[in-house]
Amino acid sequence: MRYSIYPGCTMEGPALFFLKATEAVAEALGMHLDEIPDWNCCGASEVSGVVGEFTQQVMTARNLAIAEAKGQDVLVACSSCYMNMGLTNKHFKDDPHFAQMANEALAAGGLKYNGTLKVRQIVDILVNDIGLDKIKARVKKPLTGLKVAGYVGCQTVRALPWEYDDPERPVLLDQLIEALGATAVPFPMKARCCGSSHAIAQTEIVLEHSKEILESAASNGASMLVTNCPMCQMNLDAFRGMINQVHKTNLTLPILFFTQLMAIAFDLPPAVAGLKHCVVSPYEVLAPLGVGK
Amino acid sequence: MVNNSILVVGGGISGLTTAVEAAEVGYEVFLVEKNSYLGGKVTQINQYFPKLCPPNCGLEINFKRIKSNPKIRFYTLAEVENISGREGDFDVTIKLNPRYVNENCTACGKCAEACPVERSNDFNYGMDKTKAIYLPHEFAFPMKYIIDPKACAGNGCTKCADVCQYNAIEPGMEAKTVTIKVGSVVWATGWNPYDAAKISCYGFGTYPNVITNVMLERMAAVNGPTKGKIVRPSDGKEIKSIAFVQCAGSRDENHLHTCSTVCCMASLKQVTYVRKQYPDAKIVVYYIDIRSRGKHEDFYVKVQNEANAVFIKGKAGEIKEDPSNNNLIVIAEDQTSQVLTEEQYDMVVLATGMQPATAAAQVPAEMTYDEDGFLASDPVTPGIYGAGCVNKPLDVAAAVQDATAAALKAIQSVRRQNNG
Amino acid sequence: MVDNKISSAPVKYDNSFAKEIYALENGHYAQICMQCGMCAVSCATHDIMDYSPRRLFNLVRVGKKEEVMRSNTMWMCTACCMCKVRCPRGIPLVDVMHDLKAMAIKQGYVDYPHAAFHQAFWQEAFSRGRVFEGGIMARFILKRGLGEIKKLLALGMKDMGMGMLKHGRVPLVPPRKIKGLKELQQIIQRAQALQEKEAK
Amino acid sequence: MAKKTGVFICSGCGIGESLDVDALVKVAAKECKAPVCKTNPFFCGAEGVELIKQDIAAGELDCILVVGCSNRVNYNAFDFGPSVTVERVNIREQVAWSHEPNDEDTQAMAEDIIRMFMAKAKTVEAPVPYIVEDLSKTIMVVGGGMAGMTAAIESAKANYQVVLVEKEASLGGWLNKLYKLAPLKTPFTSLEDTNLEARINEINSNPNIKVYTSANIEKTAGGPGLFDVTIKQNGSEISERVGAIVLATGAVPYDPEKLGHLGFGTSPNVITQSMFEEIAKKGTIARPSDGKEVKKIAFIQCAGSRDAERLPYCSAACCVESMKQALYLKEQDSEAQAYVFYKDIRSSGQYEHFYKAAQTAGVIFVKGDVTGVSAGNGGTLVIEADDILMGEKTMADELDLIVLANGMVPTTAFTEGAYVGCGVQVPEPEAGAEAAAAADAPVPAAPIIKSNILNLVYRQGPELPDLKYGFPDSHYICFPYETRRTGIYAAGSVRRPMDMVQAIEDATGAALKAIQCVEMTAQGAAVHPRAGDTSLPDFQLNRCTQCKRCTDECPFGAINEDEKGNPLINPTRCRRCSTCMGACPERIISFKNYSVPMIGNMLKAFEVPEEDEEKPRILIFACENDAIPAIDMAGINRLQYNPWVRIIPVRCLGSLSLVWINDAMSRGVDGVLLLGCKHGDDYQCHFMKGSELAEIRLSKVSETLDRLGLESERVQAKTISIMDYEEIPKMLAEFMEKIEDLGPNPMKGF
Repeated sequence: MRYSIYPGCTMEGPALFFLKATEAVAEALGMHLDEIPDWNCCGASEVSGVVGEFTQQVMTARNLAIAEAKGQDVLVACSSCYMNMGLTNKHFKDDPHFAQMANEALAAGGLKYNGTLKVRQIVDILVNDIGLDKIKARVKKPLTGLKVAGYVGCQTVRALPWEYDDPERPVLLDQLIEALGATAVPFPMKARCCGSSHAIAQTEIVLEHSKEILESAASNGASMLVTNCPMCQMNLDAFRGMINQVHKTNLTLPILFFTQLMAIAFDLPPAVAGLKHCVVSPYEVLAPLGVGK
Repeated sequence: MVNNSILVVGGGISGLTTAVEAAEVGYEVFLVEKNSYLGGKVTQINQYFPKLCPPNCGLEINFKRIKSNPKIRFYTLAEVENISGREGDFDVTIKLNPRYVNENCTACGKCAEACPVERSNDFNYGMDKTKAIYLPHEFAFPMKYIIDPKACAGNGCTKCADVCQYNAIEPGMEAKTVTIKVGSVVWATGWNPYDAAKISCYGFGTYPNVITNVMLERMAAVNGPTKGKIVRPSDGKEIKSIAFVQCAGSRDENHLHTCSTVCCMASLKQVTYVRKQYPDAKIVVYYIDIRSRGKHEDFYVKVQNEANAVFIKGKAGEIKEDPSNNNLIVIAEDQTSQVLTEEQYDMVVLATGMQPATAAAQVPAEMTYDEDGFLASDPVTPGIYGAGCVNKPLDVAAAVQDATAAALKAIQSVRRQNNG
Repeated sequence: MVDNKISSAPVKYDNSFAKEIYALENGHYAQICMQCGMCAVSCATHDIMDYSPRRLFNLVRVGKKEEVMRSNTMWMCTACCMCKVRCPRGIPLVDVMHDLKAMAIKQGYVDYPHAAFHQAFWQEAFSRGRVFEGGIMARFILKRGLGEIKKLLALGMKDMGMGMLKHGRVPLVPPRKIKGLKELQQIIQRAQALQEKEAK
Repeated sequence: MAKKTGVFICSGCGIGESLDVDALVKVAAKECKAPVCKTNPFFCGAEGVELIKQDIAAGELDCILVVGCSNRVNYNAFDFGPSVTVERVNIREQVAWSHEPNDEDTQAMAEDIIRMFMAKAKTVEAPVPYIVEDLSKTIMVVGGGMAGMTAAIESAKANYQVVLVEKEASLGGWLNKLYKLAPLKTPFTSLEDTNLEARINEINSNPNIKVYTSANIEKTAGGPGLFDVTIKQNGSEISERVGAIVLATGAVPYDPEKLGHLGFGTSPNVITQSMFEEIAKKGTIARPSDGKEVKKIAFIQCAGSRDAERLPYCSAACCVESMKQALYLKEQDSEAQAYVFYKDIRSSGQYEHFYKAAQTAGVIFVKGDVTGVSAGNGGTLVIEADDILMGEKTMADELDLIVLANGMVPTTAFTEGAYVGCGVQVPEPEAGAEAAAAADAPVPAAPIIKSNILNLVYRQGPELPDLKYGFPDSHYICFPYETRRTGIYAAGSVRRPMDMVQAIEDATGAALKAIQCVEMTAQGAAVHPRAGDTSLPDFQLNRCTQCKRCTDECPFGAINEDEKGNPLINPTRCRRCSTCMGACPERIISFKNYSVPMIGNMLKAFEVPEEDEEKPRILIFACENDAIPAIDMAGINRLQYNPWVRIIPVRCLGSLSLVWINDAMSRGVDGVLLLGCKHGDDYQCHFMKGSELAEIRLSKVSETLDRLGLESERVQAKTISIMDYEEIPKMLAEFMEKIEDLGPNPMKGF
């Protein structure tokens, strides 16, 4: 199965190891990923607040226009990227006036998008294209006994509600966790916002929300969290020291990208899993499974 | 040859009305009902608003009218599979599902006593159980037992047949198909409560003490799962506080686009149920607009004055559960005070709206529907008319009016064919 | 922050501001709000917002421009989309908030640091085709001054940076500009022009 | 009429295990002398039915008692053609299942039931349908507005002749005033033309419809099938015989003069909804004061409606109407501003789409209470309000126009030009006044307002009885066309506040009911709720004392009076409730299949134990509509209750004759219990006041009882609903306790 992949800026920066793990896991499952050539920033949640939605979507559309040549479904992992790519794509399909205008703008760069692609979240692809059975079959080191809180966050399930999961009570990530042999721990904050890109402009929000999410996962018995959003991972992982300092807590739950967890279960080389990039050390939690540095 | 008979599909209050009204004008009527009994949704309602009278009272009269009128023939456990032909000359294929109990049944009840297995009681929305052979409810018309083949222990077990002195049990009964000829058709398959589990933020299906308005009707009914006592499903305890959440799915583009018209009055009515049983309970209604139209306003005023309920202008946005005691926390923006309120309740009732039955099961003929699945006003196939809640959300009185009007449309249809 | 106190003189309904808002790209959605309050409950940051989105739309309706433009409501939006998913009228509140932010920036209501952050992000994306955290930070601090750094340091941002560095998550060199940057910029400029034309 | 009654006693379903069936046979065959009496464990099965058939053939039976289960089970099993009367005698639910098996009291109960129904069988006769000569099947529609025109067209489309009477010079009614209509169909988002011309053309070109415009109804005499209507048109009188009537005279706007608090009268620019329609219809929407084009408008909802001092009800249509009118202005000038001040937006059902459409067009909705309307600059107006969602005092100024959504008042609510629907005391109707004057007959009658519409020549008043606020609506939810004047059906906004879509449906439904009424009348059959009943009351007028109780109490106004005060029955108006029978102190009214002697014989048939047996006997008269099914349900649920009761089903407690109480008491019965429907505001009786009348009659008998040395507590009335079956054992136990306290009836043994 071939997909075009849109990594997005974060996955070539602070979440590069998410991309690496994802690529390795994809390969292990027989997927072939083609990175969209010379892709550009999707605009995240910021650009439309400065220059408007149309301009932001046109910017995103450049990536779709480039990807259209391959005609493959576009795999997106980052939540903001998925939201922007997905919404833009939907807009192209649903609104002919928008499509015409956007193409007029794209023409300034010599591009055109016919709206033929599908934009897919990676979780959607893994569960619905690859299938849980195939993933289960690939597991070499079942994560038995590991209690994992699947933290879905917001935009991946809510940007295009019901596209592949319940926007408020998502279940697919938990199914993936269970497929790896781990126990998916239900917790009410599963789809709560972490504070997102307020990390810089309004850091308190991120610290507060992240704390609540971590506490919720911990109090429901989780020993770790996994997520599929680079922003969430960063807020819950890299900001942990600040969280504990400001809120006088001692929250030690590690947070991994779910493809890292897959890499472990698939028994891929440690470098692929990229555990060393996690600021909050996961080694203690993973020790019973024989995962070491 | 023009056929003068009328087919009415759906034996709820609308279909019953169309059938009886047309037959009393003198037309031959076939009434087709998918359940094993006639009466439809109103049989599950405890009391009608605003009179607070029992629906079985009016149903008894309608059943009497059917019993005494040879022009009406009805089929239960029946579904219309196909309609072909044209106005004045329709061929209709009806599938008759097996009851596994034949006409010998005297409703003596010996079989149910003997039956060793239980099934979830759909009549009470799964809040209690019946035996696998059961009487759907005590007012069931026709009054015959039925076997749920999914629950029946089957093969080896012959306990019910063993005790039946009337040879009424027929495990080998099979579905049959009959074809009838009719001149016109009235489609009156009614509505279903909107699936509250689809409203993720309310936690129905996850939190045991979040129930729907139709479930509360059963709970309040003397022949319901709790014999009329309104209690918490999680622990059967009496309630000290209860919230009614209006527009749970209605007036919502993510769910039902229309206003379901009945839920405001239904909740006001249910407030009176609760108040009667719990003089001191806290009762709160969360609403966007209270739509007690026309003379129903009197009832709203009465409930405001007498039932001591709090009305919060603000749609309930989210329901959370305290897992330690299964209490519920309803969060809403109280728009008169402009603040977010978080109140705890023992139980929450979702005023789920009406989804037309045609949203899931369309008429097997060419028809048009609106975005919610209601039949559009102008019929596409001449001779086929909607009646009741497949046309639009209606309360009982309005559904009966609509169904009476549909009877005339069906009569006009066959008359027109006779003329022309 | 905005003064929430109720004044004694009656507030006069003034439609001119509402017209301005309804003319925005997604602003027209605000007029179909039926004032149910679902957004207020759904919002991840409602507790620190001056007004819930519903109240904000109500203020727009009434015509209280200063209250709306100076409120923090749109800046607090994290684009988590919960309100958008739940709004019974199908209002894409996130996008309306984006419009309000853009309008605020355009009209100089830029007191909140978020305005600077948004601008920094935009400039980074426009000038490179991709964004680099370091670049955004630099632009942000440039706009807001060193005070922001002090604030962040007080919260322990330094350790956070060190942690990132230690775990190999901070690329020291910014990624290269994209190859088709010029084309991208041309596309963006054309889009801006079209967008302005459309607004009229 | 000589009768051969066969008794078939079923021993199945636990009857045989609980009762001595042979002893029952003895009662039927020996004591009651039934020519045929058989038992079988399964009479409702094919073989059982065959047995009965053979006996019918052999013994030429013309009456069959099937003694077994309730007729709700296998109701259609025993059909032996029209020449054989079948009576189901219930000893399954009412005896075997609800009392101790093989107990002498249980056995006695079953035996008595057989005795009672044998007695009934002896008296009952087959009714003879009343076939009307010169019956008209024409439908008269009164009122030529949307509802009236719809009723006329729809009736005509079903091939019925129609007479349409309109008081104005042209048809259309309210539609004449309207610029456009709110949407009538999917997707419910855009305005529609009234299409008035086309609608009128359709009527005028339909040969089945005869139209009288500028016409009033002078009087309406007769009854269904035989209504003789005198129509006055242009000074001349025309007579029409019609079969049934649809009353569709609509509503009128609430008097804006009473809306001074909302500024009406202070400026010509404060107008009503209908005034706004006129303006919109003329073309440009401009200020009445100076013709300046309107740029800013405000609508004030619930102007008069939902106001305890004005119209307590909601007028149902105004929210959608104001949306529509605001869109008129938006249509003229999309930049114009429209504010709607509301309490609750009641765009119910699919009009939710229209609400959104109005918002999308820029109409601004303000939930607020208007506190004042005053003059502003340059001829403009100012509204001050408490904006609830702002939590502040607000003000809308520079308004060119204020439209008051002033609600609707039914045309039936007027007498001599004055509205009497509410807020004002409804004048005591004549019937009620007279009745009150006759000290012993205080009949609570529904108020009838003299609204000069139908001018019925009815003893009980000239118009339809009012339900509330002047609306002659049905009192029933499941039977919204159940009328208190047989053959006359109200439809549209005269019946209850409603919008156009509802009025169209309602009118179509009413047309069906009118058609149905003439068809059933043609067969001599009653209409709902005793649909198909062909019995009629016979009056032995030579014994009539002109007490007028029957004419007063008939819930349907079926009985008129001649000059001497003798009752004149209009058979086609009769609904066979038998209230007259119970009302008559001389017992001169009876039905072939239901009469005072028939019940009298039943209550004389059961055995009354001697005092020393210490078994009090209680007689229950139970309404067959609600109480009998409830008693059935008690049996189906195997609830156990006192076996010393004997139950006689009655058509309605309104048929209760006091002589039955007398007879029972003089036989030594220890107590009598009446079980009837709930009465009061939310009454349940389909004959309006049956149980209430019975209680009133009872209050009269108690004095007599006291005089005879009998405690009046021995006779009691209770109300019961079909769902109250759980209460029955307790209710009977309490009554039994009371009777035991009182001791045996001293008349025993006399």
